[in-house]
Amino acid sequence: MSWYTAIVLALFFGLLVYAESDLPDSRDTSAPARTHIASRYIEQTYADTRTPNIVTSVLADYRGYDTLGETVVILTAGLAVILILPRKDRRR
Amino acid sequence: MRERLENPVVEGVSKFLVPFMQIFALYVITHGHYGPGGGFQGGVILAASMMLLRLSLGEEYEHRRFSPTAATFVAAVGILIYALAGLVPMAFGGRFLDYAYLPIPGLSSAELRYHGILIVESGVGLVVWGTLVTLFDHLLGSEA
Amino acid sequence: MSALAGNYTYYITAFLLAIGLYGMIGKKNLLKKLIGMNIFQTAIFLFFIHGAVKPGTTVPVLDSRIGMDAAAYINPLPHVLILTAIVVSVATTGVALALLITIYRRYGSLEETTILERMKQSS
Amino acid sequence: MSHLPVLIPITLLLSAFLIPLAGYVKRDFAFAIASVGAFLAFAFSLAGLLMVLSQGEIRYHLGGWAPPIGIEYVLDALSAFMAAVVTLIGLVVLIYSRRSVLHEVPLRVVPLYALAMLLLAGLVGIIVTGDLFNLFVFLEISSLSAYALMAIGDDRAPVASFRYLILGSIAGSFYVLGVGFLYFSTGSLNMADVAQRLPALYQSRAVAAAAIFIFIALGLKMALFPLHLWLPDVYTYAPSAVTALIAPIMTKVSAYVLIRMLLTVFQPAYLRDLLPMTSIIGWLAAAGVLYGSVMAIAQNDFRRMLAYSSISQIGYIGIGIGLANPLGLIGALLHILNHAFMKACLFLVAGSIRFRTGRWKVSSFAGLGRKMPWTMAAFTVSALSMVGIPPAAGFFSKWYLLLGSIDAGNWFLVAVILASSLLTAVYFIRVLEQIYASHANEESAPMKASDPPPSMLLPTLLLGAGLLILGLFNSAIVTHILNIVVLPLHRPGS
Repeated sequence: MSWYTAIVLALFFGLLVYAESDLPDSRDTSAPARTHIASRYIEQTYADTRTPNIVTSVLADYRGYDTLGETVVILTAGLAVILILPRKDRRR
Repeated sequence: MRERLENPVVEGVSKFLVPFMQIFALYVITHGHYGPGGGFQGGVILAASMMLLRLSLGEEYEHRRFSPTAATFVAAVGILIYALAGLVPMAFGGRFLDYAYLPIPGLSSAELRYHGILIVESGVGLVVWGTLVTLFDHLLGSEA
Repeated sequence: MSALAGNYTYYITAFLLAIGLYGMIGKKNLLKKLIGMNIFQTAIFLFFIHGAVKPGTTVPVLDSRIGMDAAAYINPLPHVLILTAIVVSVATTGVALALLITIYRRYGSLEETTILERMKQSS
Repeated sequence: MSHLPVLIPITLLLSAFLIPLAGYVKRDFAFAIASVGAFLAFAFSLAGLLMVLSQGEIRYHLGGWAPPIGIEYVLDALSAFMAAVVTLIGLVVLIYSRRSVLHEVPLRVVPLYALAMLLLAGLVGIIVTGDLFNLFVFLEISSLSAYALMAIGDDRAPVASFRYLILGSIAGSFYVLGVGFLYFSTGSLNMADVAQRLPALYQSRAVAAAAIFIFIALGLKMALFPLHLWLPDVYTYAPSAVTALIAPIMTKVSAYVLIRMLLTVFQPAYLRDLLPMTSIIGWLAAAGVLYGSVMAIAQNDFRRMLAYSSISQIGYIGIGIGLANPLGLIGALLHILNHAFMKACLFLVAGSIRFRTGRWKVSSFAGLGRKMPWTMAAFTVSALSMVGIPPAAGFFSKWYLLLGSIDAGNWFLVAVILASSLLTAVYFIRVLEQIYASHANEESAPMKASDPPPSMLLPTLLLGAGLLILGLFNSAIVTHILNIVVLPLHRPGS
């Protein structure tokens, strides 16, 4: 392992451990991530979309554009492989 | 592995198994509203069933039933369904991807969104199914 | 120790991230770089999901018995983000495998050192 | 309620979806749909720019959900300006690419144009979005299409593209990690909402780590010095039309995201005053400017020389961001526009030379001045603009960068900018001398070469003329668009 990868890894690991002490503890229920929009998703989901599964309603409705982008990512991967590895027997 | 396996046990089992896999895949796509599931997971199971057929029954036979160009076609149709579910509400006064403005009569805005999610999930299922089969065919099938 | 009990997962994630990064930049074999990339991305999924978990809560599917109280359910948003991140990871791995196949066909090896030598010979 | 912000990426996405379908019917439809899509996208972004300049920023709530619940698109002076630049360069290079692609990769036209449109859609999606995670999704769309487009060139292209893929996915993962730290500290993903909640958390170590991770990710994508290792090989071995499409805009969009982080998300008070982030960017960029120019002088391969000059020009943009004062940032934004034109024109010239003569070694360019007069005229204008000689546009962006450095009292940067202009002059004059002055030597044996067909020549000339027009109208651009963008940078005192 060359020395510069060792330095990069040490810095990276150190930065992560240094930063993670400030992240909310998993037991503390008043963490910003839980009280801000997450609670609104849970309370509003059934009134807005009649879908019990909150993840699906957030995925397809509240943040539906993310999923459109995601589907385009898959399509890009498909087209990319068609471009990189063309099949011989294509008639067109 | 791409020729026919000539092994009656493998062929028999896979022929028997595939229909159930595909029905279960449709269940997973539509069950996304009530439990873990949705377009991605269902599409992957659909693609897996196709791959099982391709591996066991050989490529020539399978490509006549579901050819790589058809897979790309399915993927493009799926993403167009998703894009239309976004564009149609724009034509009816809503914003992009605002299912409450879908022109389905007789439904409240919440039920419209419920069906909008279903349309979108089926579009995603088609894209994942078509693309993964294309990936499989091109990764395996392309010669130097 | 109580601080550690709360978010020991963060430190496991940090360790996995370091392993993944080592795989990507330390290893010379291209396929091992790809495996390192997958380890790195999976560690990020663990990081997000750990942030969503609350003790004493259930799966984010509304259940009439529990009702709509936000404190009863896990935070659904990281799960949505991770579904997208998984899809991105699969797509990147697919394209990377396609590249590896073309590289292997042209140079007969996935070792970076051998590939560079054969490049010099061919130029 | 105008739909403009979403129409720009949607037209590109729709044309990308239609191309595989139309490709079955007739392969030539691919180029037709692509050019129509690119033209519509440029028309919408121009209309968006005009509307933003007259009525202020447009906020568009996707799915009908207001932020922070839903995803928000924001078309303000900065994003409208960038969208117009990216779609214009995309359109011009797309028109150029028809003959050049048929020459180099004839069989795979349908997936190629579909991916080109997805690349543009991804870049425009990054520019217009107001949501941190949505930016990651479109970043991956543009990156994936770039990996594939660059892998179909010479026989070394897949190796260079694989290295770019690994570094690109490190960048993408670092960005997501940074967004994760921000989300778990502030609880929201919307840029404006995060910006409101950050001041209370300026002491938090998680926010500092988020800023560092996002900065490293964007530095990698932007090919900012020490993180530029992937760029030279990729730009050299990719097909010329692909490099002409990617080189001028892709690194600039990452620079735009860095500016967006500075101005909107982390606010200058944090990145400039609390953390030494902007000064680090400035120093790295200054090193990059010198490194790029010096390495470019040493190259004989014309494309590799342009690749290293890209690294040094990105350094100028980095200097502008690093100064983080109004004049410096105006210089950076103007340089994004100018360099997009310059680099596109130069790579189109490189592609035309390769299209006609199949050569890319500068030493074999002797006598091209007479044989390809119009192409070389465009090359000369771009070379003057790169060196920074008025009235070409390049001079004015360097002028603002100089003013910015003087305003910040940083004389070392002033020296760096002047020194690198001289270095840039060295390697361009070497090429100019080869093209015009020297007679045919053994390497450039008699070759029949003439200007490329109009469909390739006109875009090149358009960009060359554009450089002169931009030079003349730069003050209009600055006063009307860029002054609005840099308002948040004014220090409370000055």
